Amino acid sequence: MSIFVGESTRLVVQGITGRDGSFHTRQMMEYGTPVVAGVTPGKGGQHFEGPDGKKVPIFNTVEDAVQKAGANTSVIYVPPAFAAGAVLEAAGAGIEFIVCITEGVPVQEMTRGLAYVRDRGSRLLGPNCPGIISPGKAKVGILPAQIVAPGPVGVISRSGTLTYEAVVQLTDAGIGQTTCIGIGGDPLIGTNFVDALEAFKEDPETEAIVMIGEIGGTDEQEAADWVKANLEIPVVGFIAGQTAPPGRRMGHAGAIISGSAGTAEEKIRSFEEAGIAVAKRPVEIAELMKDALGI
Amino acid sequence: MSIFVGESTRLVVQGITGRDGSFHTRQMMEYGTPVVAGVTPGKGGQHFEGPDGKKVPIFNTVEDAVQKAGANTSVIYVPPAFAAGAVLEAAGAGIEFIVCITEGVPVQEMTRGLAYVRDRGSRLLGPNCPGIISPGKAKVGILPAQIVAPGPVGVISRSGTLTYEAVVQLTDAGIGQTTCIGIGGDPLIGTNFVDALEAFKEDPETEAIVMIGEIGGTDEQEAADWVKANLEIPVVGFIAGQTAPPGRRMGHAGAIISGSAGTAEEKIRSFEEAGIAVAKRPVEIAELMKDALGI
Amino acid sequence: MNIHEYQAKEVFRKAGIPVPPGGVAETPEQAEAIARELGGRVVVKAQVHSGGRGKAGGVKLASTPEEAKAHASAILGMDIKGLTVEKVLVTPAEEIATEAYVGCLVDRAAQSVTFMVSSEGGVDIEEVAHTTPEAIKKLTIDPRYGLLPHEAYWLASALYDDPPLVKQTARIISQLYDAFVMAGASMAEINPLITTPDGEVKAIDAKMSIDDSELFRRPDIAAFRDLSAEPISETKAREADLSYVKLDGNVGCCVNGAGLAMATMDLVKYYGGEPANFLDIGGSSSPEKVVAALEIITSDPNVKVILFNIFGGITRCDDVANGIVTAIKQIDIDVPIVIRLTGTNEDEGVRILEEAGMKAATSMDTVVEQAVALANQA
Amino acid sequence: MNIHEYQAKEVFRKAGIPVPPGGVAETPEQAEAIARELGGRVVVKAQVHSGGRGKAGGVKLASTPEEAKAHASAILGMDIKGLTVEKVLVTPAEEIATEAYVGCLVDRAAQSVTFMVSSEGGVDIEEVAHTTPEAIKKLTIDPRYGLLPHEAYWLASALYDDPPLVKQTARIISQLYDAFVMAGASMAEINPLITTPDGEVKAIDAKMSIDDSELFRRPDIAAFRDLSAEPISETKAREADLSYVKLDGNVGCCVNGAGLAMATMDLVKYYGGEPANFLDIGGSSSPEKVVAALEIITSDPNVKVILFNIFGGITRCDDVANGIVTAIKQIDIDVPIVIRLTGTNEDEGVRILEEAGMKAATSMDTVVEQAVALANQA
Repeated sequence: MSIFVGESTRLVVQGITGRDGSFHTRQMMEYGTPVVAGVTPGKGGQHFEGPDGKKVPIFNTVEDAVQKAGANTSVIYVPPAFAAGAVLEAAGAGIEFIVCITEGVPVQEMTRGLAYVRDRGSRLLGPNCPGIISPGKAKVGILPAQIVAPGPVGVISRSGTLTYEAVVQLTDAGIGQTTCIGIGGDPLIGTNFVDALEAFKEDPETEAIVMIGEIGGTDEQEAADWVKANLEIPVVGFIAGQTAPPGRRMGHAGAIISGSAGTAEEKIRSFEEAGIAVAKRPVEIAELMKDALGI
Repeated sequence: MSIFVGESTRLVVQGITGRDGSFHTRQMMEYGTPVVAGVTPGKGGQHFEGPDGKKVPIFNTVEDAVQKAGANTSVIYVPPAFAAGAVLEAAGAGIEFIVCITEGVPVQEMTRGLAYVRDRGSRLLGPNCPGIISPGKAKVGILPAQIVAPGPVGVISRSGTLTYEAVVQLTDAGIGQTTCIGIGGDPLIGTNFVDALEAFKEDPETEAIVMIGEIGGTDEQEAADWVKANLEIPVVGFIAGQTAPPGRRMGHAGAIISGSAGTAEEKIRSFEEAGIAVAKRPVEIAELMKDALGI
Repeated sequence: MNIHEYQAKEVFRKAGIPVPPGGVAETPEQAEAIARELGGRVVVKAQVHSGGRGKAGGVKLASTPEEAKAHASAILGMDIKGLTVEKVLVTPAEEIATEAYVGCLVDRAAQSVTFMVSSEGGVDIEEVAHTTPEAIKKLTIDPRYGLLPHEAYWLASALYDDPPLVKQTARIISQLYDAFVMAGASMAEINPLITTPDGEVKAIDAKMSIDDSELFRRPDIAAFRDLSAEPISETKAREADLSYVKLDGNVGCCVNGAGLAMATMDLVKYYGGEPANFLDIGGSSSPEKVVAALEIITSDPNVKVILFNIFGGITRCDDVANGIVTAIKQIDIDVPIVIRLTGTNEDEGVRILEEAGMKAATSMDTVVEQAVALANQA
Repeated sequence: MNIHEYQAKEVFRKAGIPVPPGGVAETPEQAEAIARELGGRVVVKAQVHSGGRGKAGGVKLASTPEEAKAHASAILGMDIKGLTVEKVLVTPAEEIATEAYVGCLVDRAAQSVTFMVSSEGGVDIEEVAHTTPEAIKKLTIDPRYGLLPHEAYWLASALYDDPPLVKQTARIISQLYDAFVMAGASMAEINPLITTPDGEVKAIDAKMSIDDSELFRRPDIAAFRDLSAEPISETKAREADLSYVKLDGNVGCCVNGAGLAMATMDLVKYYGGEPANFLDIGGSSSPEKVVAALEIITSDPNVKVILFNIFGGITRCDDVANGIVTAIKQIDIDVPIVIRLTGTNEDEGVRILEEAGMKAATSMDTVVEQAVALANQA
């Protein structure tokens, strides 16, 4: 099984005719993800040319994509100025699962956007995230398909390339994944560690979890508490940013140690207190996971 | 038993120092309603002098009234310009049941106000309503205490004095009431017929219901459908405004026949189709209720 | 409160909606001058608070200023559904490619504002709703978020396929919502919203109803009230803070509470009479309000009897009794008065009336039956 | 982006918050002139993006214009927590009856904006939060409704009992929220918010952080950026659309992705080295960005080795390799470069490097260990 995406995913790509949107749509289609529609206002009625000559209908609105193509999942590749609006549109159209890849979405817009998504009963992944991949089933976003393999481990991460680092090592060690999720590096995100953990808990095929956190906020600490209280399966963790100085933002809008909160030390301590095996280096993640799975 | 108010009511009066607020607070206290607090911004720390020298503490905010006096129910007697704000404040402070007597509250403000009340899990009665009385238990609003008596009938009405007319006849005929509710004459109200019917259905002491409707909207029609589908106990109905011409507003902002909707004929037909005994004149309400109760 | 087309267009313009220019004339000469200034063909449109102006001959096309003058002359003073036309709007005749309907109103059931759009514009939307409901697209606004950009775009997409038309229409729909909020409206509509052969989208008609409860804080909108568009008696009632609607019967009614007032009218009819009016003296009725109410009722020459039906709650019976006694001294009332007085301070009220030589009953049916009998005898 | 006190006060003034007048000086003479114009006692305040200005001697009271000049002379050029003071704000010295704290910020956990108020103003709020958390009243705004009037009133009531003070403070709190929204802020605070002996409420300090993602649509706020307040290398990085933070070590890092960049720094430390910087070249990295990154890294004289850690995803390895090859031709690089290159278009990237006489590893640990060894030898 997989979480959030899988066999029933029917994907609409918002911003399908853009540079990133068109590139990644082809990648997703090549992986076998059922891309049923694209949306670009004003280009409704045209078609997007996918690999092997497959054609994807383009609509002016997500509402049309839902009603005419049965879309239930959306991935957003539109510029930052329009990304929050795209999230609202997707939620308003009844899309169940929305993945926002766009980086640089104004945070105040996201306060309203997240409330709207909640009110509509949708789930948002991101913004500013690499998306989600369920090996062998569906790839929604930009996570590279070649590094994943099907298997028993769920991966949750706040970062992009660091996730690849961990996943490739798992795969090289013969440990496949049920689903790999990049939850995104912004201060306000739709799906946090606990949300993803809850979903993995319900997935009988996920036998262990990798959690890759970083400095900033207290999401990892809350996840650790949740793991301690609710989770039976083993968890391996890693926290990036042990050498980051306080008060300086490390790339992501979220990666900043402010005041006394959000240091790597604090997060590592929380992980350890929750019984999470913490890797000192990315390369140890696969090793600790082998121990955890007894292989 | 009674609905919405009763033994556990702890009332705060918003606008307790105003002309209407102070007059009706005394009336409510005389009836035995537990008025635990008043709110008038800037007058916190003072006391309101009730009947028999009883003193009610005045607070600056409803939050204080909840935290310091344990208020759980509020009644609002503030001018129209501040009434929607008073509703928001009460809901924001966690008041469970809010009664807004004020007439002339801007309808657009109520669209947001009703959403807020819902989001906070509160219930609003009104605006522009006479309130609610549970004979022998609590009186919240302006319904005259002398015309009610305890008994088995629930009364729901969109109007004020017409309710008195019906209630006094019930009481004169020896038929008491569990609770009498004036839901208010505005187009947007917090508690409609169906809401009140649902509550009465849960009240084992309510053996029959009187519904007094009027022209405008389709609330009565929906109530009739609900009665037909859900209610076992007898209902007696009356609709005011059979002679009202279309397009002219009859006092209440809600009492207007617009387009093809909201005529008295239509509502009476719905009532009859739902098995509701419809009184042709107010005086018949008590007579039909006697038949219904078999007395 | 309904406002005129030309007033609604002012509100629309402030919100940025493209509305053709135009001027308001109260005389044929003014209409001619406006038509000359505008140049080209114009439309002369009666400004009355009523639908069906076109059918009634209140909207006419003029090719020349002289023709505009002639049309204005015909339309000014015209009676449309009982209302006299006092003003006309003179506005350029637009070239029309398509006509659509766009409107929004306070929706009781949804407890919010609902938009309606239809590509069948220029016709009565209630007619469309009745015959081809599928031709109307509806969308209810979540009041916590207001009209969201994608919602405006969806509504516009229901009207047009052409991207530039959709974009213009989406902007106009957002602006209509702004106008609705800005004016404290309960209804706002553009019918028709046209497209021109050049691909422009414009509002060539405008209709708005304002929530009376909003007027106290919107003096600019309150100033739109057109006293000439309502009976003098209703203006007077509003000034005295009474709810009054003139009707065609002969039993003058004076009641406290709108529901009871309607029920009283119904009972008059039940006993074979015809109410002359709806009149709610409201809750906290001072003697002065009663005097004003009696002045208004007696100003209607049809009234053959005056019926009081008072159930005291907040209203005090003694206040009403005092008002009646005072009014009788001040006004020359030559029709009989029958009074029902019960509730708060009933004994005191009855005493006051009896001292002035009048009687009061306690039953509603009794007095209504009596009033109808008196009216039918007169 | 942090903005200066005087800039935040401009935003506050636009929102209607009562802020004392004042002027910004870059020379002691300007400070003297402003003090003379203001009259009376003034405060000379260092304008740097740092807290603790007072303790560092960056805030001084002056009784005369001459004294203001002397203070400005001492403060301008002063180093506060590594930042040089380039500007001072000269503002009247206010009579203070009480000091409070009022602030709001984006709250990750609540996914909204949270207000904090405390009657213990004028001190470090994080200190208050730590030692006496009960002295802070918090309230999270529902983003669907914004700050509601009663919420502003409640917050104000937590600070004062006196009705006029509560009323003024509630208004200021609402205005602070407006300023927060207007500026696209992630944090805004008034510390202290004072009351004067006459019962006036005023903001005598102002602090704001702006969400960088908002700047593209707020040119007025973007213009507040003070390039003198950040290292030139960071300005250059921002212009090249790179995320760069200068640190104190000697291993120059060039990585794609913020998480991987931090993990790389951590691994440098793990192997006994010290990173010279954080640098994320971002997702779709063109060769030009790689060239810019190398220029920035090599401009730091501490750097003894350059470490590339690239895991191609959207980033293409051949783009990075091309960038490195181009940069080596353009820039005079006299420190060794170690490269880890894996992922999208890896083979092509490795080929490009090999043709230019360079090697690439595929393991992160290998290259980091190697880089640290090179740096420690140098």
